[in-house]
Amino acid sequence: MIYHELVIVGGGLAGLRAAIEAKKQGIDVAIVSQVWPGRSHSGAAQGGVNAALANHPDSADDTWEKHAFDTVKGSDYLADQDAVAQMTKDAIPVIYELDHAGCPFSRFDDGRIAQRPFGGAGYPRTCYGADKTGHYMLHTMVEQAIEAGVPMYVEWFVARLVVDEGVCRGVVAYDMVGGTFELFQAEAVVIATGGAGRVYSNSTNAIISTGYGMAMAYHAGVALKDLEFVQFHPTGLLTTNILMSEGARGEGGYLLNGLGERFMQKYAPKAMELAPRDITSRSIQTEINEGRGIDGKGYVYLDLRHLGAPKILEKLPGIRDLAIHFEGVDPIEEPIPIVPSQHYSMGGIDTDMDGRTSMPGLYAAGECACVSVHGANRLGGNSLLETVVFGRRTGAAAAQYIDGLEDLGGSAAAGEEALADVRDRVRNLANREGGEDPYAIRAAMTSTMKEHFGVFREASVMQAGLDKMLDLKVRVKEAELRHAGGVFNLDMIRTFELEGMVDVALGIAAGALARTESRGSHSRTDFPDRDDANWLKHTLAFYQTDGGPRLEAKAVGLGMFEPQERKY
Amino acid sequence: MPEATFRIKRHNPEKLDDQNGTGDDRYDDFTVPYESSLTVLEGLFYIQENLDGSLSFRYCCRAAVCGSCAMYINGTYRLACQTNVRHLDDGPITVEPMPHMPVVKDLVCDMTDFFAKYETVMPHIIRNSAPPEKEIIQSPEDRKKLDMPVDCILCGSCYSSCPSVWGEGNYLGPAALLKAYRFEVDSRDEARKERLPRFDNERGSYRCHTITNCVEACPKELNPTEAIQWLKGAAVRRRLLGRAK
Amino acid sequence: MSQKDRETANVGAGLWKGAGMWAWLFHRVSGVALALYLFAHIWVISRGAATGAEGFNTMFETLESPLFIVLDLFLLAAVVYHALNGIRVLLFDLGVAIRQQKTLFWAVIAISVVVMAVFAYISLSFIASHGA
Amino acid sequence: MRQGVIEENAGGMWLWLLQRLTAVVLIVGLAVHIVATHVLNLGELSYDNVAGRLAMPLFVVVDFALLGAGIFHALNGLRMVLLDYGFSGRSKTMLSWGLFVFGVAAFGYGAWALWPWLTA
Ligand SMILES: Cc1cc2nc3c(=O)[nH]c(=O)nc-3n(C[C@H](O)[C@H](O)[C@H](O)COP(=O)(O)OP(=O)(O)OC[C@H]3O[C@@H](n4cnc5c(N)ncnc54)[C@H](O)[C@@H]3O)c2cc1C
Ligand code: HEM
Ligand code: SF4
Ligand code: F3S
Ligand code: FES
Repeated sequence: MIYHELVIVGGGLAGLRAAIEAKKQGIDVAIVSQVWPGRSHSGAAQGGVNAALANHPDSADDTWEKHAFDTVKGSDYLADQDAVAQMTKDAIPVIYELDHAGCPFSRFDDGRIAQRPFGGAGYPRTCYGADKTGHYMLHTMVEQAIEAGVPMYVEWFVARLVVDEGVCRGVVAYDMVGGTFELFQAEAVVIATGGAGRVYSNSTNAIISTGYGMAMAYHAGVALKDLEFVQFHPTGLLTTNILMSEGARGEGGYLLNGLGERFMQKYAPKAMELAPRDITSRSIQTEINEGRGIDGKGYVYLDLRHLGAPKILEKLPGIRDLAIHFEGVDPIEEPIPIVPSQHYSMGGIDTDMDGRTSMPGLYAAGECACVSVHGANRLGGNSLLETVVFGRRTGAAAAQYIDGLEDLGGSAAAGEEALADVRDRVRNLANREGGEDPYAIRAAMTSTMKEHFGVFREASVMQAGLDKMLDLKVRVKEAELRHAGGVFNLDMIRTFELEGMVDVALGIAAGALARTESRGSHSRTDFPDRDDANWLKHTLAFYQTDGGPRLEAKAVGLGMFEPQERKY
Repeated sequence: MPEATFRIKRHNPEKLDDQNGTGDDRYDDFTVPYESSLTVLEGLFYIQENLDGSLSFRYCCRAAVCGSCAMYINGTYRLACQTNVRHLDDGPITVEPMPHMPVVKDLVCDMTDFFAKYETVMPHIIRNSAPPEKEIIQSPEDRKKLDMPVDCILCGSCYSSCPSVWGEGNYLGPAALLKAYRFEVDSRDEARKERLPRFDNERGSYRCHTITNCVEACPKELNPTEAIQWLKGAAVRRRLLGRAK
Repeated sequence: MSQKDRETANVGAGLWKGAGMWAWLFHRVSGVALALYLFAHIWVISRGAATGAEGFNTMFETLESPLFIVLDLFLLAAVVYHALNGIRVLLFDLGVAIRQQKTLFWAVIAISVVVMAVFAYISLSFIASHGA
Repeated sequence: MRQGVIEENAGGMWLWLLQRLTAVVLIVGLAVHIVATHVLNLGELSYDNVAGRLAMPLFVVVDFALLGAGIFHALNGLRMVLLDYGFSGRSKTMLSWGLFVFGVAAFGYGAWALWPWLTA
């Protein structure tokens, strides 16, 4: 048994920021992460992070209120406006804090942090470090955590929560190198495990972004919110879905169809390529569906050639490397073939502005949480921001909660029970003979999600998809483990993950089918309009052992801005 | 359908106590079919999913930014996720863990020392003055100095390739020194005496013999040697010429 | 690394593909050889000094025998390579041409070979003219 | 890493720098030495020739510099090699002192050997 007052599951930006904050408040906090924190998915973020610093010559009169407005409008009014206000206000000090911690942001000539235009934003307010912003921020944050002396359990896979009479009291984790399961007792737990992109086969996300953290909370009875809102990024590489940052369009890249037209003219004449992601993805998908892909095939071009080699090399060196290595295309000489790809989970564990869930002692922050600041569609550059703003607030709130507790220690019984439960689960998986192949289930799930719950959605298609998913949920209970060895057992980790993924995917499916309107990223051909009268509300999904989730509604926090039609 | 043969070095720590005590070391051959393109990482997943569930390796981003999947492929350091089998020579693809590192299992190396050394060089900014209200001004020229070192993904290739590391367990190695450099050249860093002794010692920069294996090994095409030589010069400038930084 | 770790670690023969390894290995071997020679040299010369003019000249005769001339050539090869590669290393110290290390290595080898060829020619004709 | 390792290995800059400086001295000095001995026909190797040369002020300076620089460079070089193979803690201290004493002795011996030529 290992004891820390606060256990943070996940060492991405959100987890690290929460840990640093709690440590500052004198809490005994530890990070437990499946990968070395510096390898977390946050490091893959490219384009940048938003804050109304007003450093760009064109953004001299930018304010946090304008940032808030853009965010709310981008969210198709589903975001909670008080949370958005909090985030956009905090954005400014948070970016300065990162700079003071050494984050290598790119600079303007006057030495201030450089900013670039991003989709859906009225001003160029996306701070960036070349096209490796996430990598830079993540390493800076790891360094801060090391300096603060936060202990890190690296390559420990958290398998489940410990819940004692409705209060979260720790986790059970698999020590991948040691090869054993251990119990972590804690006064509180923060889940910061990132997104669930890998439930789709066409995702830009890291392979470990499976949404397992969401599933842990979900299985423990905490609601997942707004799962149906899945962002499709307009520009993923054709063969691998690796992301070509929005920064590429921010720097002036064009989108071209098979006829060589800048087709965004038709869909967003003012914003052109810099329309928000949902609109741009739909535009691309429409071109493809109507036969105007390149050579009539299922992709279009992202063309950077006119930017010239010097600008590409200075501002988008990482994009160029990725295109060369993964698609065999040098953007200086050729246009890049791209397709819309699953990119971000707007939904997640239902929390308030301080990362609190409905379960005492359980907190969540980052992409796995849904505060909600992204509503139905996230603006590029807002999720890196979310991780640090709400990571900090969550760390502080958890620290405060622990300070307020009367008797520390918790009951050992619940922990031992949870540990035994996990061990049973492994034994059952390993002892099953002739069970289902987990990887066949995984493949069926990811392609079902891609085919049935993609950019455009429709009732009959979704119903068929939901049925398939329900079938997969039955099958996954029969999954068989082929390798039961102790050390670094990927077979076991990936099968565990799969069980969670199927449930999260079912949540997406059920929510999408239920929501009979189009809003933000959720675009239904059978209900093309937004329906504020009936659907200006969040969806809450509660886990049920059998079948899909039980759905409930939750009010949206309004107040600052009146919902209006979204035009770009 | 084209096929690729993977020849993978295996090691199982749970068999270390068997009669021969080698951890069942061997090379296993696997045949992986693919359509038009296949990265080594995808091949490893195919094997793990379909041919041998006990195979272990590290992975995360699959986009060459996280540094998890550095391996020794056909006798060269590569990121498995970034290596397309089409670009490798014909014949079996030999996949081994990074050389001269303790092996946890199969392709997974023990990186404990590597990270411990990284932490030794105080890999964080050091400021003595109060921070300004806004950002610390940094000219684009000063920022440019960071371009190379901040791209390090701490994959460990350079560290594994350095003969000075093999011989001397305490040598910090190229990656940690590159990190020290990353902060020492940062115009915002105000360290004077704090970080200097961490790298300016006989298990630090002076253990580097400019062998340059690290430069050849780095999958991100960085130049740790240059950084280390800069650090040696910096020590001279500071100790001998009394420069602040 | 513990002994067990060493045994299980992968050796990585491919590392010897890089010029840097060979440059370093030769530098090291030549350096150690020269170091050992230096002390032999000091000892021999000073012993010569101690024995006065006559002893000194006998010593020179031995030193001019073909065997010693050939040994001399090896010594010279070590000096030339070590010196030239030393310059290569000194350049790196100044941050110069690190990326060109391979080219520089081959340049060092090429110059060493040329210098050695010249000296070998001179020495061999010396041996020839003095007879064995 | 242990703080002890850092303290135990503090410094190093001087030895590193001197290794470079002596290398420069050696390259210049050896050039003069070899050119003088083998190329400029100061005559065949013989006691008189060598004695004559050794007494010239330029060669006195060069030879003493070569002796000192050579001994330092060689011994510090050997130390560098050995340190790569696990000398640390007490064994490292002993190695350093051993080489130092040996170096001083070798220099003394060499100087004693060179001395007669100056006065000859
Ligand atoms: C390619 C790409 C580019 C992006 N670019 C941008 C951008 O330009 N701007 C922007 O604002 N946003 C961007 N985003 C989104 C943003 O990067 C993510 O939303 C954000 O980084 C998520 O951070 P996080 O801390 O919540 O989670 P992550 O960084 O995903 O970290 C998750 C952590 O949880 C750990 N973990 C997960 N499961 C377990 C478990 N079971 N046990 C133990 N540990 C576990 C992992 O090890 C990891 O440390 C991008 C996303 C992608 C995919
Ligand atoms: C002629 C000019 C010489 C030059 C330019 C030169 C240069 C150098 C340099 C730069 C190094 C450091 C290498 C490193 O840090 O890895 C070195 C190492 C060394 N030198 Fe020299 N050197 C010269 C002559 C000599 C001589 C005459 C000797 C012997 C008496 C010698 C013995 C050594 C030894 C033993 C090493 C250590 C090798 C190692 O660490 O691998 N050198 N030399
Ligand atoms: S310098 Fe290069 S090889 Fe070394 S850890 Fe960094 S990225 Fe990897
Ligand atoms: S290989 Fe090693 S010795 Fe120096 S130049 Fe690189 S760190
Ligand atoms: S998986 Fe991240 S670098 Fe290869």
